[in-house]
Amino acid sequence: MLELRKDLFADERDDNLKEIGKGTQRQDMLGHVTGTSPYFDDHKLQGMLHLKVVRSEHSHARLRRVDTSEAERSQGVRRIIRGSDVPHNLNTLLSLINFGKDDEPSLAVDKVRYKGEPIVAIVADSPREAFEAIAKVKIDYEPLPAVFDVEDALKPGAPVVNEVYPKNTFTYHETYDRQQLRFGDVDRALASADHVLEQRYQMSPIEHAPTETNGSIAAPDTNGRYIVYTSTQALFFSVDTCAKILDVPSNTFHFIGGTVGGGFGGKVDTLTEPLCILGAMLTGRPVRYVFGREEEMQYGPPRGAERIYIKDGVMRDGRVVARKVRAYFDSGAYTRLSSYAAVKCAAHLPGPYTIPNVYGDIYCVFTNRTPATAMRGFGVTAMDFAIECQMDKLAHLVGMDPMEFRILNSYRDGDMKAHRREAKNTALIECVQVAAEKAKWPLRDEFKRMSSRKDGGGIRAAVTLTPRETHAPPAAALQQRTTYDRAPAATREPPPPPSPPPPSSPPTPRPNAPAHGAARFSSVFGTRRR
Amino acid sequence: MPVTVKTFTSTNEAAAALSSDRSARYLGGGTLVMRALNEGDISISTVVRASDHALTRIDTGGSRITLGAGVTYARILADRDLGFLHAPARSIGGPAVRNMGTVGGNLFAPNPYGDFTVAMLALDAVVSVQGGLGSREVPIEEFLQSRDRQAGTLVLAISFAKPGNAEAFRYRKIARIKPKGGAVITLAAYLPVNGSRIVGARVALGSMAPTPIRARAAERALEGRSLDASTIDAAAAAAVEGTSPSDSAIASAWYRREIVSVHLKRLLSGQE
Amino acid sequence: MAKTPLQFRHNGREVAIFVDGGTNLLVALRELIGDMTPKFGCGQGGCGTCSVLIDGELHLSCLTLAETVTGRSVETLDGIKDGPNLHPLQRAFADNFAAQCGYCTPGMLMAAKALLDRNPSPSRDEVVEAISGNICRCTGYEPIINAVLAAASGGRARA
Amino acid sequence: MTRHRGRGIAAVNYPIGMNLGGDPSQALVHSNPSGKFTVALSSIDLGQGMKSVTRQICAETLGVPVEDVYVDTADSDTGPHCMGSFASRGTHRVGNAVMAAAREARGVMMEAAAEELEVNAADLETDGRGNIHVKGAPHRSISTKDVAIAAQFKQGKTISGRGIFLVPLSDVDPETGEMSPATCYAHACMVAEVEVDDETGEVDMVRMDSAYELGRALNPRLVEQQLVGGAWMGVSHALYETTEPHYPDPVHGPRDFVEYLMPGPGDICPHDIAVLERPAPDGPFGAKGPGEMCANPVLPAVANAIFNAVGVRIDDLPITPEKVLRAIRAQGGARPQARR
Repeated sequence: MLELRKDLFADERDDNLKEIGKGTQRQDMLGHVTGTSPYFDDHKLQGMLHLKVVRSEHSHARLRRVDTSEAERSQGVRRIIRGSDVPHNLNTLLSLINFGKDDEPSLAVDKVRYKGEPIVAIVADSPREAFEAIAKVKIDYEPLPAVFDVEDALKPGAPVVNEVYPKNTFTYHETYDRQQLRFGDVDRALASADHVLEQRYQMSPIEHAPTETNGSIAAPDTNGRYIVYTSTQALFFSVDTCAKILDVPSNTFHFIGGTVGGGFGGKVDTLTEPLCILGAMLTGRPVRYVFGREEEMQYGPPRGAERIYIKDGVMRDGRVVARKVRAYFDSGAYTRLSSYAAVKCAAHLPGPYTIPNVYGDIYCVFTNRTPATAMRGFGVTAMDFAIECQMDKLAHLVGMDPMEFRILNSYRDGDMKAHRREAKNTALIECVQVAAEKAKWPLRDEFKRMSSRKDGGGIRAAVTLTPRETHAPPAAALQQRTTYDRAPAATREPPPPPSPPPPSSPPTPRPNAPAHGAARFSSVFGTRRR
Repeated sequence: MPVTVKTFTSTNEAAAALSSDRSARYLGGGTLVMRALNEGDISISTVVRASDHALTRIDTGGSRITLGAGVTYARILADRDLGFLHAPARSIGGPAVRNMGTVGGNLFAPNPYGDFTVAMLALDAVVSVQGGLGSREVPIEEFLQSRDRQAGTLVLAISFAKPGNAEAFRYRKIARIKPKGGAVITLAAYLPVNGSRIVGARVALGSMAPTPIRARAAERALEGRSLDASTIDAAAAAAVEGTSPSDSAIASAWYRREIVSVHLKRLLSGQE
Repeated sequence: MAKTPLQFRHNGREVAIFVDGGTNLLVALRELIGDMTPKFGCGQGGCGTCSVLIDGELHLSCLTLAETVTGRSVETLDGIKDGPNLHPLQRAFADNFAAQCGYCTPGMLMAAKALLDRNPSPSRDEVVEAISGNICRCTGYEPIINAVLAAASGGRARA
Repeated sequence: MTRHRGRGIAAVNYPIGMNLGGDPSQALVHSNPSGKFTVALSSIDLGQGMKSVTRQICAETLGVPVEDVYVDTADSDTGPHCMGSFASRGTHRVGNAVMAAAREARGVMMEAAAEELEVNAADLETDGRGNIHVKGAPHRSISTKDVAIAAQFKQGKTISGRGIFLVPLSDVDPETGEMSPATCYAHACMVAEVEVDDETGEVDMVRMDSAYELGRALNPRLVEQQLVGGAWMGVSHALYETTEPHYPDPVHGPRDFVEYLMPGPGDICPHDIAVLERPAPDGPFGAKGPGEMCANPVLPAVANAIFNAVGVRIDDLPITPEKVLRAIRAQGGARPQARR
């Protein structure tokens, strides 16, 4: 049951709207209930071939020899694809925003870094014939020591998972093995706190489990292009990733998707499209590459595991005065998107609370498991679990009601957040109050009267003095702020008007166009802008 | 090589086709063999079927109940005479699986499946198999012990003595997911009472070993006693004896060992 | 490759196709007949997205050997409308917002239809049981259960 | 007594859009000569309702009925660039792009109407039912259909608009982590009630009460879909799901929906939801994004409820019966906390 609390923040809203706020039927509902919504696999193409991959049996091994000669002769096989057939057989997803180094092949060549890593792709007339050919591929592995624990991976002498990152950590800002957050003097605040609580939290990998598995169908189209039906959650990410891997201009492809059987983050990685298109290119025929359910569960990327240590200082009156966090994102064998999540996680600290001293070290760590990727709540879900279990323990420690404890520590408009931006448009206190009301959870009157819009700012807006660490390089340049950060808190300006139309003449080539066919979405992410 | 489907009218021919071809599997309800084919099991290249009506017969007329190997769980659920088997039948799959899956196939279902077989074990069933020279009867325990070698065997039917009192049969499947989930453990007990004493107690456990097994120590604790609190405690305490559960995606061996006595106690005392 | 001929009723219409040995009914329906309403979700019997009715009984088409439906009647979501009009279950799913990504919806509707065809006024527990072989990852099941109950009571109201 | 009830809470916020920004999306809106509008996007609808919510945003901005708008997505030949459907960016980023495109299209539509009615465009308004009239004089009116016909065949105007929305990319200070991660945040508080079996460690959900602040519920039914389904996923993450049940030892990974555990229709509990709307200054009609954050508060709320019920803290996800049972054994039995 859903209740709209229109009484709250009514003065900040114009509710005189016609279509917005109505429970209008979904545009796609009729298609859904009649089974006619077009998913990628609902396209039947003449003479379609089927692609399956040979996956590594080992978590970490050198490939001594890969022999496909018998498989090539197997009945119904149209094409065997090896790493050497992939034009640009090394990629990292966020290279499109210039973040991170290419670290993952489409098909492993000299080494496998996780169990299930694709080594050979087989294109055959039928799935059965592809399976039969898979059994005929002979692979000579030299097993290597594997590492599965994020903290073990950081120890000296740990097996190197991915030679692109020999320390088993993603590299931030070209030097750092972690994303840092420093706000105030945490160690001093911990020393003077009435109670200090340090705890360890852990989340293991989680599968997106969409009812539709990842997949795509690629086919030669008229005029030398390729039509691609795809389950992707990010159409242009997939277009440009394929353009880069296959080293062709992105307008070689006509991608069609948009109706997807669940994603939850598990369909961002462009898992099937590059090999599927390559299969179509090499055979001149439509090719279908769809994950089976076991493939989806074990070798499709999960929500990555996280290990989190939190050390908090709290006063007897319930104020949390310090929060020190060390977190490890288990990226698996390749980066995919975990590097991004670690930065998002750092920004999220210390949760929706105003704490004057916050310290975070967030690591993206490589291990010999299936590469992780985004999932609903990416970078935040496990941290919220840790923070909110911690808040409950702290409330218990100081003998406060857990609801009131959260209201007391909640951020409010005008407070300074640990990433050094002012809190605006906050509403945590009201959520706690309304949830308490719904659950018939008694709150004392003073806590019922508190507001996100009152009593913030002032001393709570101060950037507390942060000690300089001895290894610290020179201070960072002034930060570039977003439009919103510059805007006054109370105004409600409409988004900027659209930019003028582009010139009709053909665009001139950009000076820094990448060598591959893909357009980079941005060239500044992750690099210092002064 | 494509899959060849061979359909026979007689079970004799089907059994012969199965025993002469190592790559042949018998197709019952499809929940095991079709799944294997879908997932690329190329060790199967022949699928054998038999259309003999005996395979789908339910016989509840005499002192023994006989279920043809091809009888589905839905058929059992529709049969009033088999009311005591409704709980195990309903504990399997969703409705579609119950319309397809068969009691014969269940004998081959690995953990966490095979719940119906746990019930059959508690009822001390006999499995009729068709060999090259005709049919023979194999006690279910013996059948399960040699299950790995039975891939080429054609099961015809499963039969057991009709319980004198349906109340004497109890069944419970412990699953994380409701109402349909893979078993953490499965328990079935047959406790016939003579006067006030249990005579011929049989307790069977699923997911406590590679195949369903009898809990002999628990049976001994029940035998000849009345089902009172101390008997139940003694049986529950003995439940774990002789078991060898495994770690799996659903639960660990440790957990299975820890809870088997709790659930046996609840089953015997009728607690939720 | 040798093909096996196969004839059955598909949504009330006689169809004849040739299948490869081992072809499952889901592949036959989608790739040979062109009925895309049953979906592939797992091929393992665990998700129910491929559910169809065979002679009125709920079956998983991915675990059904195609040639076993010879001479039988197969009903899919494509066949449950009454001409241009939605089936009451389809209307109830829409009214209750019981679909999000829509991928489990065909299987859910067939499972629900199998229930209501036999039991026009089920209890909530019976509805839960009826859809228990079908995985939905979006809705949390509550709207689906409500939709089936609404379709059932709607049916009673009309009767 | 082997079953104990307990309640736990959690409060969270969630950033809207890709962290640090730099994630543009575009939209194109145009009318056909019957005054019906098409929105072209390359954004993905994976169930969250992208097509539906952008349709309402477009209709509201144009001032036409929602039935007069159709959203076409996703086709890389016709849809302009979109970063993708992730990071709770759909409603906020794509919604803003659609709003901008619709605003531009509305400008042309009003100009064309003004020419037909021989008034100044600034004096016109839409009635939301497919008509444009002079403010304060509803009888001086023209239908959007007639405007579209006039624009196409008489005036030679395209009633169309382009929109893009971009939150400029923020830098990150490597030392302090100073950055502008997001422009707005959604908020939530969840109260979960559970029942714990102290002999088996099994945890059953009893009920949930929650409050979610989302800027604006553009479509309350779609919001409800997200919040109900998202909370279910939160329960699932809290108690059931893992691809590596023995993590970090990568053994016994589930291979199917029997081994991969998610709550079934018989495991769900009543969930009473309140939605709060504090409009985001830069959200379309103030909207933020409910899709991702709705699962997050459930995990800790359930963990905290288990503590309240039996006195054990499980800090490893998922909270399996085994972990609960081991913890209860370790502390020498259940220790129910003060009932609340």
